[in-house]
Amino acid sequence: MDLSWTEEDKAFRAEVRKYLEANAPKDLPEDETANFEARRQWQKKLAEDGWVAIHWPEEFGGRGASLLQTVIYNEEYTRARAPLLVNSLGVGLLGPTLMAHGNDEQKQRYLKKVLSAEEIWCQGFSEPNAGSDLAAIQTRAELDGDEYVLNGQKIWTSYGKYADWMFALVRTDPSAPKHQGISYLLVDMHSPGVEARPLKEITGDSLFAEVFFSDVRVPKANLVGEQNDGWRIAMTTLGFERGAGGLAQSVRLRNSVLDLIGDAQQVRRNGWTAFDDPLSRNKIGKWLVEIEVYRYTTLRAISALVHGGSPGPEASINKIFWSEWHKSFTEDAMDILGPLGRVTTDESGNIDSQRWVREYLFARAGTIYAGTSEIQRNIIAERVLGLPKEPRGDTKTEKAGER
Amino acid sequence: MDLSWTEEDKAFRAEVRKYLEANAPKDLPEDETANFEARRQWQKKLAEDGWVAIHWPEEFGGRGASLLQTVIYNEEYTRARAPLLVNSLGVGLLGPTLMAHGNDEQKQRYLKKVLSAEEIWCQGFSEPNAGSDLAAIQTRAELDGDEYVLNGQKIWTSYGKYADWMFALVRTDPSAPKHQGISYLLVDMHSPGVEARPLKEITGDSLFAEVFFSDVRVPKANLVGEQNDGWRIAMTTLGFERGAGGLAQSVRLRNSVLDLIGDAQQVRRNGWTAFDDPLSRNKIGKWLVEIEVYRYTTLRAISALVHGGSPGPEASINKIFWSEWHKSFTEDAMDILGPLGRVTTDESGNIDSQRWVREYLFARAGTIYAGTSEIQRNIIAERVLGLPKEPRGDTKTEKAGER
Amino acid sequence: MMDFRPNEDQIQLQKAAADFLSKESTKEVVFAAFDGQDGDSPELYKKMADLGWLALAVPEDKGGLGMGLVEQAVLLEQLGYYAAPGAFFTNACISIPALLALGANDEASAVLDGGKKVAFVIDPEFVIDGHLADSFLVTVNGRVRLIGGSDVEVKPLETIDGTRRAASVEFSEQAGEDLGDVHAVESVVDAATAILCAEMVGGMQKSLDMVLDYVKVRTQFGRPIGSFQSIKHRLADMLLKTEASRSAAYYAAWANQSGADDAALSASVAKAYVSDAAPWVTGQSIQLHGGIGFTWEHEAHLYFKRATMNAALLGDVAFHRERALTLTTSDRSEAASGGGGRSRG
Amino acid sequence: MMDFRPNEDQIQLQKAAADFLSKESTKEVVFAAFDGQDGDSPELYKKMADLGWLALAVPEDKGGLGMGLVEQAVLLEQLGYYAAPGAFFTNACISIPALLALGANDEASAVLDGGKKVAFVIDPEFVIDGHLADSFLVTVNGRVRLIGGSDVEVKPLETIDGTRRAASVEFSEQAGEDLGDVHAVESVVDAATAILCAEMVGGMQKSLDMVLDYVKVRTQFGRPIGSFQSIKHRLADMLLKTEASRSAAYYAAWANQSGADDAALSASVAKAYVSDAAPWVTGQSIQLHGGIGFTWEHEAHLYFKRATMNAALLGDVAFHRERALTLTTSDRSEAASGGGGRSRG
Repeated sequence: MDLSWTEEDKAFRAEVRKYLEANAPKDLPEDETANFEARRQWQKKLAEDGWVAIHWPEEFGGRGASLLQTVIYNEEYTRARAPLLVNSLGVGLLGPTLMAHGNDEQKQRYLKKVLSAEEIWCQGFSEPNAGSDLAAIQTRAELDGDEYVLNGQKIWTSYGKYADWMFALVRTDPSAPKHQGISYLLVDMHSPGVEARPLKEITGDSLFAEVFFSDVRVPKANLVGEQNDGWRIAMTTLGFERGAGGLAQSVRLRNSVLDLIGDAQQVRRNGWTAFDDPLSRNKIGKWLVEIEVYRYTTLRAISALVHGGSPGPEASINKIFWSEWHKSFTEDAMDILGPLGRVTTDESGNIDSQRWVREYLFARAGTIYAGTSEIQRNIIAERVLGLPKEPRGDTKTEKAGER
Repeated sequence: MDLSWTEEDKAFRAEVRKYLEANAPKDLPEDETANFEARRQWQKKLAEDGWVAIHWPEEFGGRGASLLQTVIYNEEYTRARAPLLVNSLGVGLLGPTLMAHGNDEQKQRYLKKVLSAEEIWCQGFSEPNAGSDLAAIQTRAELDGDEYVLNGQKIWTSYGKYADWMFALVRTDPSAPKHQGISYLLVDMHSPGVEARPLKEITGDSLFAEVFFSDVRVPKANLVGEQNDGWRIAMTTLGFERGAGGLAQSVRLRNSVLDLIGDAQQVRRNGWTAFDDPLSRNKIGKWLVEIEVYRYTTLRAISALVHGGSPGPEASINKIFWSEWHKSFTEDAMDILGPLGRVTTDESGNIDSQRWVREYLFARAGTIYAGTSEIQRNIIAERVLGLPKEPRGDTKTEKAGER
Repeated sequence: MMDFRPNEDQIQLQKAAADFLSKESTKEVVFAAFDGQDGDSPELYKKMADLGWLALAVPEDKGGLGMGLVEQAVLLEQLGYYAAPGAFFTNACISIPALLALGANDEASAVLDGGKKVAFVIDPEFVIDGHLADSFLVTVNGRVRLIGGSDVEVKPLETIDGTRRAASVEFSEQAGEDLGDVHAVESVVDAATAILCAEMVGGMQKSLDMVLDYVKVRTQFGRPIGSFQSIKHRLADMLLKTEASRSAAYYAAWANQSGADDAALSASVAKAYVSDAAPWVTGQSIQLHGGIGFTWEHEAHLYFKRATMNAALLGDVAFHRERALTLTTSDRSEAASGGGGRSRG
Repeated sequence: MMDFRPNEDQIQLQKAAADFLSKESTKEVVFAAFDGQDGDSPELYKKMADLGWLALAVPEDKGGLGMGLVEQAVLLEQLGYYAAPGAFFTNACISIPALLALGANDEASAVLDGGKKVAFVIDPEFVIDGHLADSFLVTVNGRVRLIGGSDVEVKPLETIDGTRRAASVEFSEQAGEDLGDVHAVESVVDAATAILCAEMVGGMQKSLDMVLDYVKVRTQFGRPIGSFQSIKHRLADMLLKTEASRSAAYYAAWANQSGADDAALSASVAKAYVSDAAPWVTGQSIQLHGGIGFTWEHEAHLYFKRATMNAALLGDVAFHRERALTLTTSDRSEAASGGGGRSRG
């Protein structure tokens, strides 16, 4: 066991930090569309400087960075509070999938524009009747000549309203077992018959969209890998998504605690600041403790990955940890800030309470999306602990919670 | 809705309180056997004065008290911190069962000696391989002429080492469905072949025993009700047990909080008494709040019973509430008292820490016995909320958690 | 005689309220208020005033219906169930009884017929429904004053719950009219706290009802999700907390109505318990609804937001735990108003 | 390079420790100590001393094996797994390094060969293993003194954990020998805190292993209880907390070994987290074992009691949360020793 970073790692970290300090934009516009455009410009700049997808091979515009360097990069990126990538789904999910399973034409056609954010990508996995049972995909793609004809609906599509392209899972063989009739298709969002409707969330924002397909024609050339092999293809990329982001997530959540400490010092309640209240201090101390533990746990998982392990079902532990952390932390933040923490009028005071309300509400989603906490516990119990499987109604051959 | 007590109720309460103040013994001997004998004498005295089983009809030595009077009596009895009845199982469970299902000979033979504690009774329901699946009884009783021959084992038998008699559930028809081959037998604990071995619990006490039967012969006259009707007979009494005791339970648990408040004022930590620590005060306040809520809930349940309702599956809510309360409360008590709360040497200080350790450990049992919290939640979900039943391995016709 | 069950009149009131609100406080009305300028629905308020509901617990000789706090709890539970927007609670349950307690009968009368609204100021930085008020009851040096809206600088505040908003207010301590000593209204605040708990119970019940319906029909992995044990156990806990909250709210309403020894304690007990339980139950409703529960168009969030809002009003969990402890361990008269240095606002 | 995995030597040490302890710290040995006069097993202590384990992390030039804190964590995790009784932890992980840090090499040497035991006094009312000690390290006015047992009045204390007991001690402030400034031992206490967490992780792992075996074979209602979702989810949470505790304990051991900037913080983080998690995990083991877990003869309670004991040692949850917050928000040098007015003892 040795948790020290090599001199090389440290130098790389310093380089990233220096670049971000010099270049990362601050104070983006509040207006949603303007904000998006500013972030698109920022990704373009990053791409020009070769700092978007450092884990991609150089031939596709990356730096061929190691997993550990990617981890360091992500951590620094989050520490610098640099803006979220507008094309994060393309960079994090589509790119690695195409590099692993796409053909040369597909790689040439798409990858560069992913990096530069010239084409924005969204993910088309979730469906209204699927939920945590992700493989219960009903969107149909029927081959008609050289084209698939798509009908159906996707939901919870991040960047759905901005996206030029969607990588989608669609059912190409309804008669096959649940996981074996699914294909991985690239869908032009500007095709006739595609409609993206913004979905309003409980936060009042519309980060997601519903996407409807009515006889949308997709060239057969847009199939990634073999027909009916989409489930396996999609799963290989989800693993990567979960591996390299944990440390950055710990930085992101720790930033929230630091922000709360700052705001609690501004709010007077009960004759002292909320930060001086012993009950509040105990709670804040708790979340600092837990987020550090999450950081250690993440380092341990990354170390296993770096040294040749696979993320595997332990990723479920990671998911439960941060999503439950975030939910409980924001609940305590509301307790600590009191009535003023519930105000959303901007000019109400010297704390950004609108932010706390939004974070409190948004945190409710973390334990639902990408597999609910309930599903994650199933996965841990069955695949890590080897406990008997849940009886299920659809088919006896698949694993509970598989996705 | 009217929660006031009638003048009659108030007069009755005053009478009970006066009697207990004048008569309830204080400072019982510490030695277990001497303690038991002192409590037996106390019950004898209570019986002579007609204050043991006030809800029994007068012809059997009770006062024919109403349910509400019984509730008041139990509440006052607990508030006075009067000693636990040595024959509580006989008074609370066997008596009502015999009165409902016994024949005249049985009533004459047993009931008076239950009240006077001349004969101590224990309950023989639990078995090692049954647990929360109470009906999975394996102890066999085979009819041989005019006698049943018993073989098997009971466990978790309170007062097992003192008992003269056991009311037991035994399997008389192994071929019948699980709940239909069980009979209710009265077993003389002094019969040849009965062995009661004290069971040492994690507290270091032996409040329970294991009871082994080897060819124990029980006269057929000791059968209560019909053969193979024992399950139904036993269930009628469990309901009563749960109805009248809730308010007393709330008083008992509140007494614990008051004791903790007293002890916390004696323990200095962190530069102040444990009672003055804001974190401790918040915790103590929490348990005071929750025990009051439990009291209100119990009043509501009693009111439903008094006005002709049945305790039903809502009893499960009551069980979860107090048992989880007690477990969490004692955990906080240990936190509040700190290292000194973990000391069990008597002369260690001016708080009774031995008591807190014992209560902390004993509280672990509350969520296990008489149906675990897990079983209780099943019962609530299925029988109150009408959710689908759990698939089970033994038989599809019975209800999950039924007992 | 000891009877926790609602009586015939209370059952009738509950039915009438549910019947009215299911037609008048519909999803459309609530969402319109939520998205609107001030979170109010003047039509709904007027109709409720016309039904006499603002004056439900006001004695008949003062122009009311002569019912009690238990009946008010029954009514407010239904308002909570239907997420009714607007300033009904603050006027019916705080301002009117406070004005009456201070002998300001004419002012009370102007409020109870629905013509005027008064806000009760505990913390000037955050006055619930202050943006809708025509005048303000404030406490200055232990005396209660009634100040007209024109003498108060009111800054409306939007909150997490669009249907229950607030304002920050500034006023001169000499403004308005002295109505009397603040002790006269202390029991009003306890009573209102009990009734607020009843409103929260309504939201919990609605959340439970919605999710119960949902888990019986939503299937995953080929089974209704309500057949999975972890979901079942969660719902059992939701029921437990909802029923315990109901017991606490009604007990406190009754204790305050009848002036029982534990009136103040029961109000703090109820508020401490329900302020913990209501956000949890309504939040679980979002969780168990899954993605659909995270959408604006589903009602689940309305109840979560209201519960979050209410948890911070009239004293939070920490305030009321401390007060319950103080009331239990100290001389009652000293302890009744305090939360051991914590403040209610 | 960044590698959280145990290296070959550490794996060998773990295997050797497990092999030894499975034979020498058997259920019989542990129960005998638990029921015995002083909670000790002198034979086990002597054998471990003979193996050099007391001096595992002592530099070779001072008579030790020259390993580090991470190896000590590996060893103590196994001692926790086998519930080893006696004063090994306090001597190996506190007294010996404290004596060495103060330059008292001869005294350290007498302890590390197993001949003598020293107790480190934080709170004179509750000195862990004080009843087994030959002498005492105490702090008087910022200076550390070593006092022989004959100059100390020792009152043995039985505790919830029969295999880890304590004493209250009284001594004259002039007694014994001045060894140096208390600052010299501050990092020793942090390191010991990290190692105590590793011991607690061992107990959690054993509790999890036992209950996992049990739920796979115990049937209720015709199914192994490990097939019920509520049980599965509980075990998933037990695994999560056990693994997170392990990450925290080893991170803290490494950070203190390497003198990282966050050495003090990581020790407080680990102790705050594990002191919460260990009683919960070991308590769930009792719960899921059902009745059998409530019997004395089953080992489940040993681990629950040890976890409960350890949670209160070297600073409880509240102390370490406060210290973590102080270390995060204040100047480090000021904050390192304090827990914001809370005390470690």
